[in-house]
Amino acid sequence: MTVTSPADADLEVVHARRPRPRRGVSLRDAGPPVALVVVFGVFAALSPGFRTLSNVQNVLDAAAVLTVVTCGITFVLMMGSIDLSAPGIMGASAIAVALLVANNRNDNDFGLLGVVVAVLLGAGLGCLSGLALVTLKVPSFMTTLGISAVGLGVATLMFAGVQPNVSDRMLEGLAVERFLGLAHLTWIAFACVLVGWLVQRYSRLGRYAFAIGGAEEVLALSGVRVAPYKVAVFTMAGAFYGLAGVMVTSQLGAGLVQAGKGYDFSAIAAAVVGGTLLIGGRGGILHSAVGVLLVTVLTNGLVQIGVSPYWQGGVQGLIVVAAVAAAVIPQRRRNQVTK
Amino acid sequence: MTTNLSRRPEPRVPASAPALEVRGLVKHYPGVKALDGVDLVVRRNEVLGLAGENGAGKSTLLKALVGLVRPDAGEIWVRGEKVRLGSITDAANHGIGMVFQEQSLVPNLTAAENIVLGSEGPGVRHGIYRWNTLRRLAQEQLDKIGSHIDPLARTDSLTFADRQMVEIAKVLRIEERTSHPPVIILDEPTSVLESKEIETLFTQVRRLREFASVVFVSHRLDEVLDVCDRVAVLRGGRSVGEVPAAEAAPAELHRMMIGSTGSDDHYHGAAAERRDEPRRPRLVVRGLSGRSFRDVDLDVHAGEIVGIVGVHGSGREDVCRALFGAEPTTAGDVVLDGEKLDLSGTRAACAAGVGYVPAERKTEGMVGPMSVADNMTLTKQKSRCTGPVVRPGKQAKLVDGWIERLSIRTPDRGTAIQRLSGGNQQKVVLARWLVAGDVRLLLLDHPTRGLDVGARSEVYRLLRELANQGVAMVLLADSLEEAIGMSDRIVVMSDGRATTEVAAPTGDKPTPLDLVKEMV
Amino acid sequence: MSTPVITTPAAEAAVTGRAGVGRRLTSFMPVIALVVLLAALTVADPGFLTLNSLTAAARTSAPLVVLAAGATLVVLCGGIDLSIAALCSLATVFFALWLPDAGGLTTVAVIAATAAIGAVQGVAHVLLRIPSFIVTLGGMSIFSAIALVISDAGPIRVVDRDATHWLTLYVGGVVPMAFVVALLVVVVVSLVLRLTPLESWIRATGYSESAARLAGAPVDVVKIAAFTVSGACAGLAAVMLVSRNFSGSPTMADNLLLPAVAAIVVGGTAITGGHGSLWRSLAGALVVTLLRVGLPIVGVPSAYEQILYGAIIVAAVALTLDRSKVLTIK
Amino acid sequence: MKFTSRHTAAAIGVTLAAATLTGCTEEVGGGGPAAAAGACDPADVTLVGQVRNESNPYEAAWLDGGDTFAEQVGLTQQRLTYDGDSTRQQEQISQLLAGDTECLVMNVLPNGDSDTPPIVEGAEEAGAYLVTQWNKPADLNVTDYDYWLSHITYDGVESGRQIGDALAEAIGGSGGVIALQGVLDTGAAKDRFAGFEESLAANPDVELLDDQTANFSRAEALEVTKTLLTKHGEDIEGIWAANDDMALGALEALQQAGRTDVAVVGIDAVPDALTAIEEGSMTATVSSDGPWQGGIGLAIGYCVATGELAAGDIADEDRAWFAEQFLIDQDNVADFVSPETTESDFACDNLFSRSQGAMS
Repeated sequence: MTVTSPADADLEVVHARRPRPRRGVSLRDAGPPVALVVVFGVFAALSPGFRTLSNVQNVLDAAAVLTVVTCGITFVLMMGSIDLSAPGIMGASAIAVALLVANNRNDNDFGLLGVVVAVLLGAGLGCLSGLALVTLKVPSFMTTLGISAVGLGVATLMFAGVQPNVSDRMLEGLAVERFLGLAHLTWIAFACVLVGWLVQRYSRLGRYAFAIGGAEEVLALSGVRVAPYKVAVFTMAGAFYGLAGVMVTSQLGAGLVQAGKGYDFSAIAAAVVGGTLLIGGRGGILHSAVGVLLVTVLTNGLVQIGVSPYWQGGVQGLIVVAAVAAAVIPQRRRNQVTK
Repeated sequence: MTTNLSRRPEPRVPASAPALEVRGLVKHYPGVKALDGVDLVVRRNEVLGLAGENGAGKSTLLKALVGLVRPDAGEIWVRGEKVRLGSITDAANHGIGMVFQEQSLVPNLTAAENIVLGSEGPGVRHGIYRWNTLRRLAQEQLDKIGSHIDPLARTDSLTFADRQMVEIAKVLRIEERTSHPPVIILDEPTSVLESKEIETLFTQVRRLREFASVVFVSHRLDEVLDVCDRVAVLRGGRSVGEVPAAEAAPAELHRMMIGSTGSDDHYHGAAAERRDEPRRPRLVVRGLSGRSFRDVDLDVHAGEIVGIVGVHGSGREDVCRALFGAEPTTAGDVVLDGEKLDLSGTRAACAAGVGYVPAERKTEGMVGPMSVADNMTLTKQKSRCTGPVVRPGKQAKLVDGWIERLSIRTPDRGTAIQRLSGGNQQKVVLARWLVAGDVRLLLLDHPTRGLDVGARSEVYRLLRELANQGVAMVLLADSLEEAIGMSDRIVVMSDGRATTEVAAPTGDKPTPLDLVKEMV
Repeated sequence: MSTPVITTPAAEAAVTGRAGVGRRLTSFMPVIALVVLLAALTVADPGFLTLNSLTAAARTSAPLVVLAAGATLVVLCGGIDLSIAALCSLATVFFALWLPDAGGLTTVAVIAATAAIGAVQGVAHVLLRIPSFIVTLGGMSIFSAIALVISDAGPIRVVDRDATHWLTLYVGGVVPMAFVVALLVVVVVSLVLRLTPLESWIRATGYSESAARLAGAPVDVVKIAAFTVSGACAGLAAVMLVSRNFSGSPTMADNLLLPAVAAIVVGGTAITGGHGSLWRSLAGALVVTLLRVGLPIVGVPSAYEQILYGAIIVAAVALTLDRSKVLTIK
Repeated sequence: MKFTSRHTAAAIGVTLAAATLTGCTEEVGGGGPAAAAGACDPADVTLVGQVRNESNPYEAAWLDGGDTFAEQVGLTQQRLTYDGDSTRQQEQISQLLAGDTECLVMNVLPNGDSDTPPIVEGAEEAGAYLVTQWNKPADLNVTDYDYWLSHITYDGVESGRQIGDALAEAIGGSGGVIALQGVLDTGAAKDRFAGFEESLAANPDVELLDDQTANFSRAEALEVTKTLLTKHGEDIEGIWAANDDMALGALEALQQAGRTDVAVVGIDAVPDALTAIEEGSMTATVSSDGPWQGGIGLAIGYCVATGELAAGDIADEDRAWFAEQFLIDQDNVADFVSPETTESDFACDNLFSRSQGAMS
């Protein structure tokens, strides 16, 4: 999918009468942050419970896992691919880490090394979906769906009927101990956003992922072999999911096969709300981080103002659609292609 | 063979060896021999023109030169050294680079990144971008061609001409890979540029000659002769000769390309036949305004071809699209044959007998993977249906009829249109509006873009015939010459307004210079 | 009109052989995949290949076939419909709620309602120019919410079974009626497409929306229609589920989303649009059904079952996808 | 190609029409059941245990119990899981029933109340011996069926009340509590909460601050509890959870919030909960002995299938009954840490020994 349709090109040529080459962030990126501020303001006005400091901490803590998952998925979306493998990879890494650190199932006590292995397991599974994409030429929608099932299977195998409970102080501490009022996990999420942003801005991998979403064929014509970068992006996404699985295990104190349930679509929704569109070549980590906050604030706020839990999903769905509509309507053109 | 190209230089003297030499290059595709023993020499510090019709093997040859196509037989020598070019990177390492016909820039990266893409060198260390170095590298490239583009601007925010400059700056990066002067291939660099931009480009090409060899490919023979030192001609996958540009005339080149004498002035041939009687106005546009144009007035009579000329940004493309309902309007009245034309969408326009041939044939004009028959009957369902039901027999008869009438060369009507050559594709697109026999107004946005001389002639002839049958046409021509040759009247647009109207009856045509004066 | 004089004897790159054996083979790949899978299951458990067992599998597959068939239309137009499963769940609730009042008309009413809901999504997609992925992702959560609220988050028993009894019959004593209905949907929709300009419009929209629009194809109407049919199919699938489960529940079909999308892709329909067909989705749905029920029944442990499922759907897509018709693999 | 497809399509259409005209029948192949009296060779019996998933310790233990029984009679149990997906459960059952059903014994955990009727009817039609556990609509009577041998459950009202009382006692008879409900669509969740409400009525000083569903899930319970903790803060002195998984999720939330003063109760006696009770972080749970459940269902079916027990001889009060359960707190937790089933539990004359009476 090429982003700039010929009609686009024409449009730009027209604007070029007043040449205004753009360097950085454009105005259209301002929507999601503004929406975040507005939504936050509305909830703060409506609910006294919402505007407490402890609730803000709670929101940030609650956003931690989704943030890490979204960091991974953002790179995949930037390439114009899609990734549904988060539930499987998170499940596998959650069980793996629970079995590798001090636990009630075996005598392992690898501590941090266990965490690293679990993240590597995630990266390995992500790598598999990337490889299937570039070697078998199967769309990422299916390879990642398949890998998700494989991950769940691997997780169930390791689970073997007995829940592994974590007794590792370090891992448990991540969710419990706080620094500046926020759980360590939340700081890990911050670190992931920072790392993600650095990768996106300063690494060849990140820039190429962005370029692949923009015009994949051009990279090939410029002598760049695209396939390794695609595999690398899926691998990196897998590593992020692996880390997210570890974080869930830390929060729950136990390895659960279902650790990643539902994170695939919530992460995509968060990224899209933040402005990382599915066509690729747009958005980025910071956009997605804003999207995650927006979604989390919504979830929390709706509970705080007492919206029935049944309606919460629906309200979120509406807001996702509305957010995207608000973003695209100003740029609407006739004869525009919307997939 | 009219040349001595097949002479093998022996012994090899690297110092005087040509920059690039091709010997007996052969490439088969299933069912067709794209290259049938091509020989070519590119000397140092020269601009070599490459001419040939579509299907003559130009693009295959160019692809072979940059490693995108692996030839079945033949040799490629670079500066006296036989090479194997397995990939575009190989070619770049040997100092051969190409500016592709369709711009090959990543729209969402900065100009600097595009310039160094794939050969970042010191701009990227261990996979980490060093933006300052990167910008400096890009700046160096831009300085070479004297461009003042901000290297850190996003590419999609640049003008088309600027992007072409970025493209050239990018190709010049191959200098960094080799100590020798590079060979730069420009494939149809002018096909979407306006005349002023073309001038800038030519200046750059002449400048390139100072330190590089250039292979210049264009369908516009006058351009080729203008900028090149020498022109080599391909026909049917073979080299059929070469001429020094200074001595050659377009007619001679054309003859070599098609193998027989063709008319240099293919615009007028058919025009002479047309009945030149006054007709009633068919399209009346008053005060049409939209995003990029204001207060446009336009009259087109039945059987008349009105050309609109203007530089990029004049808004002429948008006027054209607006008349087809594909671009929103804010004000204005459009009347077609006395009835108000509904501009709300393309469906309404089609129903009213308006047809549109988009400039971007591949993405907007046709549905590539679908068959010739389906592409031809996509618009006018009545032509193939009884009630809501498609009658395959009826469709087949209709489509076969038009394939024959327009001499569309296709294995059969079920062939995917993307497998046809450009000219035949365009004929199918035109036929789409003709099958129902109810077209009253045709809007032609660069109908001959990317077509070779022969195909162009056929399209011109077809348009003339349609005009004689009373179809009104608005033409956005590929070149001023085309506009002058084809049009009965020419409207000049500038900055979104229709500024002047110039009559261009047969026998009293304005010159390009007259128009350029009005355009600026 | 006269024939143009100038003829150029240029080599035509277009002249290539007609559909060769290879291409024919690719178009039958979904069926081949189905047969191979069936053979593999039979090898694993010879008792699997019995009439009863195949009948049960056919009956089981019916709702999935219908869901996939509807969504295939949207995919052919280049979009995607993620709301089918949630809409189907909502429809089971509608059915259970309306049955006491509407009686025999309930089926029609439910299908009409879901068709209307599908149309609304289509209109939102077309008018607001929001990507279908987002519209239907939003729709998915909105429909789930509505279903939860109107059903009070619980299943609703369907006591009067007369309205759905016909779906539990067997045609000719062997073929489950639900499967016959599913087949009919596939056949009727396919025939309508083939016999009218709809097919070329849909394909043109899927392959190249802007070209289709500039050729005057009614792109917007076609897309809305695709979403409408997809919605109607979700309603029909819901009736099938109710006939099987004797109840409506706000989450009943939720887990059918990914299998339905998998069925479409396993059938070889390009997720990017244009290329594909309903019969491919039929074959794909049967493959997915066999995987869902067949693997555990022949005794594959649940952990390995998931791994196999993942591996097999990827392999199946690798087999069935006609790459000559799909330009970019994202 | 086009034309071939067209003709194929037409052919299919005609065939279908013809088939439709030939007429429809009620069912496929095979004869109906004669009577629910088994005369199967013990070696021919097929044992099937079906639960939601093996990634849940309680349900994994259930299947293991089934394996233990199967081993006891020299057979193997086919383990089926449907991932908490009602549709998939039905699909598996109908596929299973399409096979050889003559000596088929199924011990099934229906996903929700509404999933039970189609399973029961399918089994009845195919003549497969069925025992269901936990979920059953109240108005569906086991005695109306021949092959549905028994429905076993625990008195949810009783367990909900027991842990409710234990919770009240743990917080000293007064204070604010929150409740985490299970999947609302299940009888178990409803009964347990009803029992808790009874307990609340009996302890008027205990105030229910909030009740939310966490769908029997540990992860959801963690999130819900976190939010409720910020909402109600120090007011929360106790947490009532409809199962142990949610109780454990709540414990994590408490730990992350740095709260150690909140009493937590659950139901199911999963190993982690027992550990937590031993450690003192959790107050109480109620046993529901998964391994026994996994075995007993198969045992009932096996005894009938082999003719050792005539279906007609099962007393009506043993067709739908409450199994014995125990409140587990710190005092008696040691007795339950490793639940074991003995061979005699599954002897054909001892099948209903754990009955606490018929379901009302």
